[in-house]
Amino acid sequence: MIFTRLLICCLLIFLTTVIPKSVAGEEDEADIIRIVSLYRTQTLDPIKSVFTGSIEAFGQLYTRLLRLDENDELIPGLALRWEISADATDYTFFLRKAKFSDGSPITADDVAFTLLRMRDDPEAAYSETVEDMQNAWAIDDHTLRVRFNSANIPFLQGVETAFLGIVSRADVERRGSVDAFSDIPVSSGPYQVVEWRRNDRLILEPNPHYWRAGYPLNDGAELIEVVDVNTRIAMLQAGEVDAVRYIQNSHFAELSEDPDVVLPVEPAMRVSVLLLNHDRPPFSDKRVREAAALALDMDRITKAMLRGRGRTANTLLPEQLEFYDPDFPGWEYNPDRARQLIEEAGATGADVTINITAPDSDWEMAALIVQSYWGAIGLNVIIQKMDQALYEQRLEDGDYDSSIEWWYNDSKEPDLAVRWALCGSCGNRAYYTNYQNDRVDELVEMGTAEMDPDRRREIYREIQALAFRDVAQIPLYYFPWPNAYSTGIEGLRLRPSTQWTLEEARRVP
Amino acid sequence: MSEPLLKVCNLDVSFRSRGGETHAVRNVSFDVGVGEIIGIVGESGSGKSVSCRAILGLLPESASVSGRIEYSDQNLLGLDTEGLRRIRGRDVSMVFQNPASHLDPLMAIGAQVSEPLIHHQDASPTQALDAAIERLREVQLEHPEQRVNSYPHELSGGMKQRVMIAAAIACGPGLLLADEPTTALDVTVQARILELLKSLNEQHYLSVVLVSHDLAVVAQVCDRVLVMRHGEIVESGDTKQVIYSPQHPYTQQLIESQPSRMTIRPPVATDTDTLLDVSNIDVEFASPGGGTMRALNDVSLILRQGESLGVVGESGSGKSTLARVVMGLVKPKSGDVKLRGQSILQKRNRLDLSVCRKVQMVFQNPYDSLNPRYSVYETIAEPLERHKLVPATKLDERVAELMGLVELDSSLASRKPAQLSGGQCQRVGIARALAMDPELLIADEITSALDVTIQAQIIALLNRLREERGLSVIFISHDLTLVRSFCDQVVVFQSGRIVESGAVSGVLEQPQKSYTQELLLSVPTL
Amino acid sequence: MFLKVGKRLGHILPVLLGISIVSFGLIQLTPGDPARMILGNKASVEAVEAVRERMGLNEPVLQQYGNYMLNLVQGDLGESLRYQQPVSELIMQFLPVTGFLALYVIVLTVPLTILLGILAARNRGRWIDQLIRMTSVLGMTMPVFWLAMLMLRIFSVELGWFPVSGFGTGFVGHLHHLFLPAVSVSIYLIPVLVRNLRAALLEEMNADYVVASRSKGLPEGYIFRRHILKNASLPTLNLFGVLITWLIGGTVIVELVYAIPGLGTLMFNAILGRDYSVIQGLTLFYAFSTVIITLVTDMLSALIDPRIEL
Amino acid sequence: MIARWPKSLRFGAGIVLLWLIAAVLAPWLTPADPYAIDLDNTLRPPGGDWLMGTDHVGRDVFTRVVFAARIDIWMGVMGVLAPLLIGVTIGLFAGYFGGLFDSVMMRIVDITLAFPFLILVLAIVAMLGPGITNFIIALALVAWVSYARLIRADVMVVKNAEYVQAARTLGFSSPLIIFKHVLPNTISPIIVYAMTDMVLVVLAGASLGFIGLGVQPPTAEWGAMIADGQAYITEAWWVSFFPGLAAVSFGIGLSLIGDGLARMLRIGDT
Repeated sequence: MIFTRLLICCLLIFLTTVIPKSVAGEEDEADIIRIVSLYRTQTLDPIKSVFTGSIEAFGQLYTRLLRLDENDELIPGLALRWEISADATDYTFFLRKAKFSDGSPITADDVAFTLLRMRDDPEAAYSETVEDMQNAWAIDDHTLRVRFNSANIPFLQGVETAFLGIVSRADVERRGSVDAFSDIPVSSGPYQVVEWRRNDRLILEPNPHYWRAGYPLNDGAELIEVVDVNTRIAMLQAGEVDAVRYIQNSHFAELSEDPDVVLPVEPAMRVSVLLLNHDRPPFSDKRVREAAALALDMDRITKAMLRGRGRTANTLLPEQLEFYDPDFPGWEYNPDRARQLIEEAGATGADVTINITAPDSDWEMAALIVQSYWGAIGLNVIIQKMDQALYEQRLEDGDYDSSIEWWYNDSKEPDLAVRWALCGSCGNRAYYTNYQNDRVDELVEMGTAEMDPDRRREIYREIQALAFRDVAQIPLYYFPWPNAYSTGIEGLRLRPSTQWTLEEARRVP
Repeated sequence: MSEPLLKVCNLDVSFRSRGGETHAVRNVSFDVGVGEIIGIVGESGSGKSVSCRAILGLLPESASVSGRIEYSDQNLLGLDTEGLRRIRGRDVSMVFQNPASHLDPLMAIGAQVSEPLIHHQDASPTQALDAAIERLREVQLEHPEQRVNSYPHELSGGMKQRVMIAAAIACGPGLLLADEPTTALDVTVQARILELLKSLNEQHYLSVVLVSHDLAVVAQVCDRVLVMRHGEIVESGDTKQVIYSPQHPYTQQLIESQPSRMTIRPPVATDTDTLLDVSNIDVEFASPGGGTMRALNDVSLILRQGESLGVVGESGSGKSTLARVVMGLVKPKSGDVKLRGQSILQKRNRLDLSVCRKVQMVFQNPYDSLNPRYSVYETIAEPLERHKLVPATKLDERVAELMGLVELDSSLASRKPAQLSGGQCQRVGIARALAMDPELLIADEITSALDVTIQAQIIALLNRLREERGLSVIFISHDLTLVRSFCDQVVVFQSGRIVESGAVSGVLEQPQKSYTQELLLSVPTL
Repeated sequence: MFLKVGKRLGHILPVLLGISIVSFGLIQLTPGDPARMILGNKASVEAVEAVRERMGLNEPVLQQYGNYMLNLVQGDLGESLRYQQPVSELIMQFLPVTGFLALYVIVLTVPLTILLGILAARNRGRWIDQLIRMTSVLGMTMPVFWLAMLMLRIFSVELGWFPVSGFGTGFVGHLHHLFLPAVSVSIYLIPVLVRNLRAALLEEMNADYVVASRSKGLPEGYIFRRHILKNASLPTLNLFGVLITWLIGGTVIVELVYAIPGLGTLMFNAILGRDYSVIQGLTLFYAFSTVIITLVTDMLSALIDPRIEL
Repeated sequence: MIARWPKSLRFGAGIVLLWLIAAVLAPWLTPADPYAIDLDNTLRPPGGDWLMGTDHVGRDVFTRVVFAARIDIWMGVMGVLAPLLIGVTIGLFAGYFGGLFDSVMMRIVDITLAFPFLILVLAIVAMLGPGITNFIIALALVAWVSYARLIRADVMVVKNAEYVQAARTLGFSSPLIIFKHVLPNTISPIIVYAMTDMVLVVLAGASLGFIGLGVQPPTAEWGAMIADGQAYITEAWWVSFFPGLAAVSFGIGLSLIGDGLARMLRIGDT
């Protein structure tokens, strides 16, 4: 009796769960593009974060003066055309007529406000582009003037970056700098926010006032955050999402066999490196750093890590950057010389830590390989896997020996890249490596102001050569975005500068 | 005599276990006539309860039963479960020893009494409940209408036993099997329950099988008696005949072990020095429902050197609390305890060794009072070792000596409590107390969990120790006859107060207080 | 009754206070900077300082705690450092999902536990008992994330029966989306509960009152239902209460694998992002719900067992 | 002696003993170096040179599974021993003496219990930094409460037992009574619980490994190996299957020991 009742109970539960499949059927099919990513949207204020997840969202919400064409070349965006003064200190932009998502016009004053806000807000995360800006003002509603203290060549590339997405002055002043970007900000880009479920997803719908008529081509988008890579891929395979951001080495084989999935090689302006702490033995000794580089069989590492989807890095700059030197020889694999250098430096048997962030199986794999190579030349390698916050803290505090990292640049302009990664006096201590070479710092400043492209090329070539010989960092490989797409959509890709072409994406009819 | 109601022929019960088969009951035959009360007497392990349960097929699955059990010409052993179920509760029903555990704690008593009515007579729940109220009235439970909704834990032991009886007679069975129905109860309650059984027997012509370890109880109500030992009936017959002219030596021993028959000559205290002076002790406990409960109320008594003081009273009257106050295990709210004129009330958690050496205690439960992980040797040696009472080289010798003193065979030294009998355990407890070489021994109900024959031996042992060592004893017991045969002085406790005290001969022969009289009257004697 | 419940609730105040101190202390001792976690590693030190200043992280620790408690007394759990959204709102956003999952697990677990527990106890020592025991051990020793991953691969990707992720819409949608997660949790819970119930049943089956009931001629099935099962349910109910409290905070892994936006995910992200106020608020919320669930279990026990007083 | 053990205890002890032997003799039982990577032979299927195949960096799975027994057994033992010692000591004293110490300890227990277990461990690991030692420290700080509660409840009963009263009347000191009389008679359920707990510790370690905060690479540990390998589940099932099998078999062994001990010591009837 009690058994039959219980059995019926269990049966009922089972039925209620299986029936929905047939009853509910497929969910509504508006043309919504869903992208699942490891990276989180942390804020919707374009100047307040440089984290990948946030940047990807900024691009969808805020239009910029310039934009990129399909070949990633600069073309007019909100600015129809622009003029640069001969000394490269004055920029004048002529804006097209456009509206914010609330229907108000986008004026030159809004753009000036956007630029000045980035320069002046103490919380602006990454204001290098406008650091040297003297002023920005509206000449009239559709004409903007920007003036720098000294020649500033990189600026034009800089205005294309997502951080300089244009925000509404009226709205920011009305709601305040914090509230204007919580929940639903006034957007100027292709999309506006329907709902921001923090820690879960950002739901977007087309901005009806977007200046590019006819765009977006879809009915909306969702940027979904999922921690586990296996889940992300399962979601793609089950057709729940259209694109997966950041798949790992482990899944290439499986996904490349899946007929419903494409794995395009999408170039990224980034380089994978081994950061070395120049302030702490043993890597404070240049011989040890050199040995560490010579010990690594870069081609093997690249092959193992990328499965043929990218190249070994030959300099410290991403290969997509302007003035990248493709002819630089890079590191040769010479373990004997490495062992000899280690012995000379008296570092045989020295303890060396490699910090990596968890959970990331690729970094762990890379660390294992490096450990094996370094072990062969007599270093005693300890891998330390830790959560991102702890990792960042240790990096910033200089509390590490070496660290496997990648960094990317927001535009083709090498100025930002070298300031960030190699310049010891530019604020970040050369990506927290404490690398210091006065000549490099000097060349960095020269590069910003140099107007002649050939001479600029020479400057950046020298920087690359100097930093490489100093073993500022050890470049490992250039790797494309590891994204996977459903064959059901077209027009979606991730630009080298970490921006989705979401407005051009649509479902294959 | 007409055809018997129940006929048990050649009943054999054995239990299968990993170690093999053990025979619990062998070749037991007896019968019960209509309206007859027969008693089955025996000590623990004699097979009396097993025989009783075998009648209703209530033994665990590991039991195998053979023989014949006929109830009104129906062989009960031949019945299937359903057939047995129809008999149980309707024709033959049973009441058990421990009413607290034999009632479902989660069900109101009214429902528990109604259950058999619903299942045997298809009564509706309301009808059954009305009938249950009637039955509860019959077993003299006061205010049955209100009590039906009570739960077992809200009732006293006696009331619970009445409820169990009410449920047993709910369907008007012909035979009631009563398995030690009064063992866990106080004497006064016991007397009333026995009275109730007797009156049910008379009013409803109900046959009763009364199983008990206490010959006196059985003698009080039964027409015939069976004496069992080691699974066999050693003697049976008319009650008077068995008691006055027992044939079997075991029956004789059983009768002689009765406290009232015990031939103990307690040594007379010659010393008149006051050993222990307890004055105006008040003890309060926090009661579970909040507030406080007064366990002892202005208790004073005096014990002279070499004397044996009996402390009697029903459970919860404060006897044991007194013992614990004297031992320093319970701190009184006020009052004082003096040993030879010196206050021995303890301040710290650890008891003062000098006091411990003079006052020692033996506990009620033989198994619970020994650490189950210690061997006999370890138990006795521990105080000697810890307090360095003897040099290490003399330790073995002293342990052997103590074991000899309590008449424990030296071969038992390495055994753990689980491998000992109750009486042996109690001897170990006494030996452990004696290891401290005390002047005063507090014996807290030390025989209440033991069979009568063992009880007699332990009492004899205590008596010998008094004689040989001039030991003073506070003897706590609920059994007045025992106190009468063993003690010089007696105090009677009721609800935390001393209601009467004085020399044993005076108090127990001519009690002044009605409570003492009632206690005395309730004690079944041969 | 009300008085006793009130008294019990009064007891939790010191516990909550202790928890707030411990969690505050833990957070302060944990390395990592919430400001850095928002701004990113390229951000300048000045920007990080500015954000820390706005968040009040540069104030002395005691003052921070004082401010926090002052807000808390007014019923304000504070704002998420990362999202500038009230913590209570964030919790309310994620709570229904976890709540639904917990209920779902209960609905799946209870009948199966009773069924299997009874089957095992009644057939003690026979093959069905052994089978149930062995599968229980298997269910308990299988790592949750591994099992969850396998189920996801088989039932969602290969067979397409259930969705991989999310919460779905509407009651039926929720049922459908959370089926696999609920099963994953149940597979761990059921063995624990079945073992407990089986042991309790076996113990009660040997209880004196069962023999007494039998002597009254009651049918075995009735005895089992009305007496044994009821008595045996008490310890299992208590264990169940403990497990439910565990469920509210302990489904992190399952939530991560099935990408369910529940409290576990929220806590996980808050810890990774060092979102102090969210961690604090959630911890207090967990503690509070633990106490409430314990109270409810105790009340249920008291309902079944008249001997128990709250 | 062993002949009188229940069947489940014998079986369980057998499994655990096998793993112990494997752990001790790991270097002699295995053909390879557990940490040697071989990029030419990644994800090789079982058979041939590799009994259980190789993983994503070409390490021999069999070797690693066997070596992992060392870490997992150590983790299980330490992860149980540390909280057991703390919890039992606190529970004993709190239960025996009662009073203020008991009240304070029980409040601390309440506080710890109200913290979600995994999250507390997560926070502590984040605070102390990852690694197996810190994981065990975190466990010790959290898990002692279960032991304390368990033993305290028993102590409350045993301290009123007559043999404990007797020990007091014999004038023994409290520590002596606690450790010689109370502890031995309350420890059995703790031991049984510890067996189950050991399974949970190994599982918790694995769960933490899934979030990436468990043992540090390249340490061979079953949980971490399962977590690493599950990404390759379609391409190379063996990478996570064999460590999974090992963990489950070890867990079953421990559970059986727990079952058997419970039966032998007559704690409940399982």
